[in-house]
Amino acid sequence: MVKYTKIEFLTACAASHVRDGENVFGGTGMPLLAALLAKETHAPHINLISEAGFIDAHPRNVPLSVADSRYYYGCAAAIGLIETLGFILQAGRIDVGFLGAAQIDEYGNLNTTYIGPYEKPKVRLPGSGGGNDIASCAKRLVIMMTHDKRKFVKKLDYMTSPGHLEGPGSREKWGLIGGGPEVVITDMCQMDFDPETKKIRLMTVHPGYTVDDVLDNVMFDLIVPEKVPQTPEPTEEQIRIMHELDPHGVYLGKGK
Amino acid sequence: MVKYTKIEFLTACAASHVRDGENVFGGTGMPLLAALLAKETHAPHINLISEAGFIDAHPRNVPLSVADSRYYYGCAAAIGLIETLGFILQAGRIDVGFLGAAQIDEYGNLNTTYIGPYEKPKVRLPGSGGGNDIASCAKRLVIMMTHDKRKFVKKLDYMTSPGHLEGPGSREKWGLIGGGPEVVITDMCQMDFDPETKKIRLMTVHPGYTVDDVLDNVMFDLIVPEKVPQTPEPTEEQIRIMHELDPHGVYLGKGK
Amino acid sequence: MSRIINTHSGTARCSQLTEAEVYDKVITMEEAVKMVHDGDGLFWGGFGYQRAPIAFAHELVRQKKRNLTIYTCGSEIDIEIMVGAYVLSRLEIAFVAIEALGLANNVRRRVAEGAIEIEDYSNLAMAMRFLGGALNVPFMPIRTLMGTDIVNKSRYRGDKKLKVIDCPFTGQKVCLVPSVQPEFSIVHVQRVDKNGNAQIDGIVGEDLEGSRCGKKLIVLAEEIVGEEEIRHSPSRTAIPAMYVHHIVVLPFVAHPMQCHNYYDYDLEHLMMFHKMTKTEEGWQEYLDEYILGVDNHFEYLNIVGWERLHSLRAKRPWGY
Amino acid sequence: MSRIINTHSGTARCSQLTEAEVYDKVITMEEAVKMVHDGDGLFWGGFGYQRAPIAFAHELVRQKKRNLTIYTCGSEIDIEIMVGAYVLSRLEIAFVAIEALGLANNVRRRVAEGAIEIEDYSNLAMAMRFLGGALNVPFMPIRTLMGTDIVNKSRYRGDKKLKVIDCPFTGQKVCLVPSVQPEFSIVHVQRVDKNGNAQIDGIVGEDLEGSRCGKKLIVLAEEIVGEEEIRHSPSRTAIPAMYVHHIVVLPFVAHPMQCHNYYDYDLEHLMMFHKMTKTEEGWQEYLDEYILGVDNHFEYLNIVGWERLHSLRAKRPWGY
Repeated sequence: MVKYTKIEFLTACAASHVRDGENVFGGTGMPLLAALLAKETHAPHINLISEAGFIDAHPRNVPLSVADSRYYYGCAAAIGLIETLGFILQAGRIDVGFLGAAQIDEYGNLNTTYIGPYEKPKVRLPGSGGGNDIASCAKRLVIMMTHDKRKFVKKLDYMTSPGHLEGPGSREKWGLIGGGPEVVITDMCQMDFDPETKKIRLMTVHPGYTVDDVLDNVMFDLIVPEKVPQTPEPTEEQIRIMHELDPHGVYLGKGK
Repeated sequence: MVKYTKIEFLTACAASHVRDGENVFGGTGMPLLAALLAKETHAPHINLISEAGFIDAHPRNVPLSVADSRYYYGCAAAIGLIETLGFILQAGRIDVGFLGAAQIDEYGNLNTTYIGPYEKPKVRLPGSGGGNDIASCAKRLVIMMTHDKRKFVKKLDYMTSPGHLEGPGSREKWGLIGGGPEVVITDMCQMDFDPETKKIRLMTVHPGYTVDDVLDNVMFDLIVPEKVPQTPEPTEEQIRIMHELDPHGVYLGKGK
Repeated sequence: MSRIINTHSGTARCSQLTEAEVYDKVITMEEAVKMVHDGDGLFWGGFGYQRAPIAFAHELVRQKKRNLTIYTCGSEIDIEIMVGAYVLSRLEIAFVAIEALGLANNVRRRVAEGAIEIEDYSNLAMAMRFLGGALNVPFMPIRTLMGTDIVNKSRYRGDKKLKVIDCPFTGQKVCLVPSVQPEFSIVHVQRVDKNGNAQIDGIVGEDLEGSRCGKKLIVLAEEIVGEEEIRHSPSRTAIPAMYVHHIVVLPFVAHPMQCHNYYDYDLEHLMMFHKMTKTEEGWQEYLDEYILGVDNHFEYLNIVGWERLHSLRAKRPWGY
Repeated sequence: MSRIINTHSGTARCSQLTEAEVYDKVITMEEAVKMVHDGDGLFWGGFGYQRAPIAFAHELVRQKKRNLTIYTCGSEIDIEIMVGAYVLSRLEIAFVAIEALGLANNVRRRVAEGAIEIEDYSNLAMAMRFLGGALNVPFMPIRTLMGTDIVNKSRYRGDKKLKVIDCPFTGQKVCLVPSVQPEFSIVHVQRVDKNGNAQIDGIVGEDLEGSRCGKKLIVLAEEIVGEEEIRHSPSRTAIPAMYVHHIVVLPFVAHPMQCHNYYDYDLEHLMMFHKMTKTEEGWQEYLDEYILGVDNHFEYLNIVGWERLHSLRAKRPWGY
């Protein structure tokens, strides 16, 4: 049996949602590591784009910032935000984007801006960045979150980025060009969205967790299908390669 | 007495309307030659811009096209149309632009598009190019035309570029940011605009022509002030330099 | 003609291919032009004398395409050729003439005989229409055109030509011009790698926006270079491969116009062209000799003559 | 501070000067910051870890500027510094945090205490607002934000934050974001000539549009180069001199952030900063030590230590 940490598991799991040949918005952090892992394994022909302006990047060291110089060397083009978010993303050319969030609701809408009331916020979070744009325009959206009851809420404190908004037809109403969230990856499970209701639905449960663990940690009614398979585990090769990509353990932590 | 051809005279006359330190849209043809002449004589610090994308150009040979590679070598920046017509011109950064026209009316409105009715044109002319944009946005507009009765008309066949439109207040009504036409140079005279009525007004008459010659060759009521001085003649130096700028006589003709 | 296209770098809107199916994007001029259907719209790259896709225009004529619409700021003998040979029926442009030489004679005749319709804009308006198309928004705001017949008169777009509105923020008048997303963008560049990453030397005119606004982009390049050359200077990439569907590599694509750092314009040929097009007979003679009388671009270059072409080659450091 | 500014190349909006009055645009950081008045708006250049105008932020703090508004897509410790020292009262931004490290602690505290107000947009929205400002049109259309609280909630702009309209061409929903034309644009570049022609290495982020949207542009450059260097490669000029009002030349302007081809980020310093700002006391300690405790940028660099700085210098060909 393969030994792995939670972060290694999540990185491999996220990588599985990147398909070969796709145009990918990697951002930073675990999604970037996942995209790089995918490129080194099953998806060698992805076009990795950073919203700061790098196109078809092959960083030899893992970048810390979307604008990190580590994205530059060997990339195919280095331009700017109008190019990446306007000409590429808003024109519908991004296949998959990754986002994290502090809160998510049952339609996959995301909050990355405020905790507490808008008028008197308790905590200021980073804000949208390119998040709203990616959630509006990417063909598929993969959301990565820590699983915590306070994060899976019935009502967001602030809706930064659109998921399926109020359900069927509401993205169309606003002319959003992307397909919306496809999958949510947490440290307990993977969730997708019911095609009829556009509500979040349990998809797979990670080794070591049960369906009930998940249900205990969401504040809305999660759709649970009859069969909930276990999430596949990472391979030795995936773990080895992700550590080669992050030799200093910036994202994976020091110990293997 | 200096000997000069009509074209040499007009080139020197146009050059006199370029002031040192200005941002100038030169285009091609006689205006470009005039701008280059100004730069070599009384206005060494002009920033010569071509709408195709060249900024602060110092062509060593006279360009034939606004996109001519002759503009490139030694210029300060080579970009594109959004830069020159959007960021520079539309943002109000051009001091003086030059335009020619097939027809002009008494408010300095210009036609460079059709002769004859719009529905069934007799002659298709080049169209606006950047002309409308320059006439809308340049702080000052200098118009250069051959003097012909059929060109100084009461009503244009088609209004391509705005002069003072219907008179006082009408540029403001449409929010046009430039000051509109300041002077019209023909092979007979120079005309400016009456500040009250915004109508065209005789300014100077070229050597060899009379006020009556001019009046016989316009189809509207031209304002004639009490005093109409003679247009200053070019200097030997100006003629020498303009031929150095156009050694093959592309614009000035072969013979000196 | 249905070659599967994809690249090492992946292609937008075409992402399900596996490695075995990754083909080269490089095709012949004949193949590229065959993809254009009668009635299609084309963004037409180049500006003035610079990087005009003349060889593409020739092949459109040889393949007898009909009812095409050209979207561009200003073009010169390329439009003259296509209009003269009845390839185009509509133009959405700001400018057509042969700078420094005179009016576009073929356009003038075809307008008079009602064979083409021209929807008139300004250069800024067209450039912004391409920017809007590239951004995938339906319109862009500008502060020109207003008060003139470019606003008041329309050929065939009717009230879809443009709209003058009161700005909802400032109350000022603003002109909205509709974005353009034609079937194809045709852009001529200096060099490209096999994936389609393209570099442009000299000014770009409206080609950055134009290359990104078409549903498919065909890049015509003077030269193909190794991927390393592109990736060594990623800031020089004007058009990333992900936008590029097909690549045609040929020398002297723009002749008798110029291509910065590669060759100067052929003024003698241009003057001959302009003179011959003064009459319909003269134009037909040119058409028969230089376009229909040859099978392809290299035969055209042979007629022009390689000694002449050699004499046009750009000199350093001037680039022309 | 009222030096007459103009250049060899001529300056927009300042065209009546004669040769005798042509002064150099190069001034000191202290002089540049003195031009900023309390209450002014600043476009703030750089993106993420790249080319952040940290030294300018330090000097704003030292000169005790107040009630400034920052317009930018995303900034990190530069905003933390200015917000922490009460220089800013308003932000129109898409993002503030220290990527990879965590939340912006100073911003978090100042928001909680009501000392700053943030008007939230997305990166695309802000970039388009700068593009609109550069184009001198009142708004730009985008297809994002709609359906979310970025549309529904506003801090102080009220109904001038944005407008969702029905497109007059297509009937689709479109979001109009208002253009930005602040008093100043502050942009950090790699190199510049004495006239202000500036080159940027690596990505430009939103700095092309941002540099053109401000009423005055102050360029901070790591290095000044001869005019010949610029004019030898005019296609590399990211910001032509005609936009540039003032130039400040200093090394390590972005430290502890990075400047492509010049130096890498100082991760140790960044982590220290982030850790210290977790408490108000820690932040005050940092502020006293690194910003208020020094008279100018060189003294700051001395405290950081030249050995450390030397170790950060970029290596070829990687640029970091």
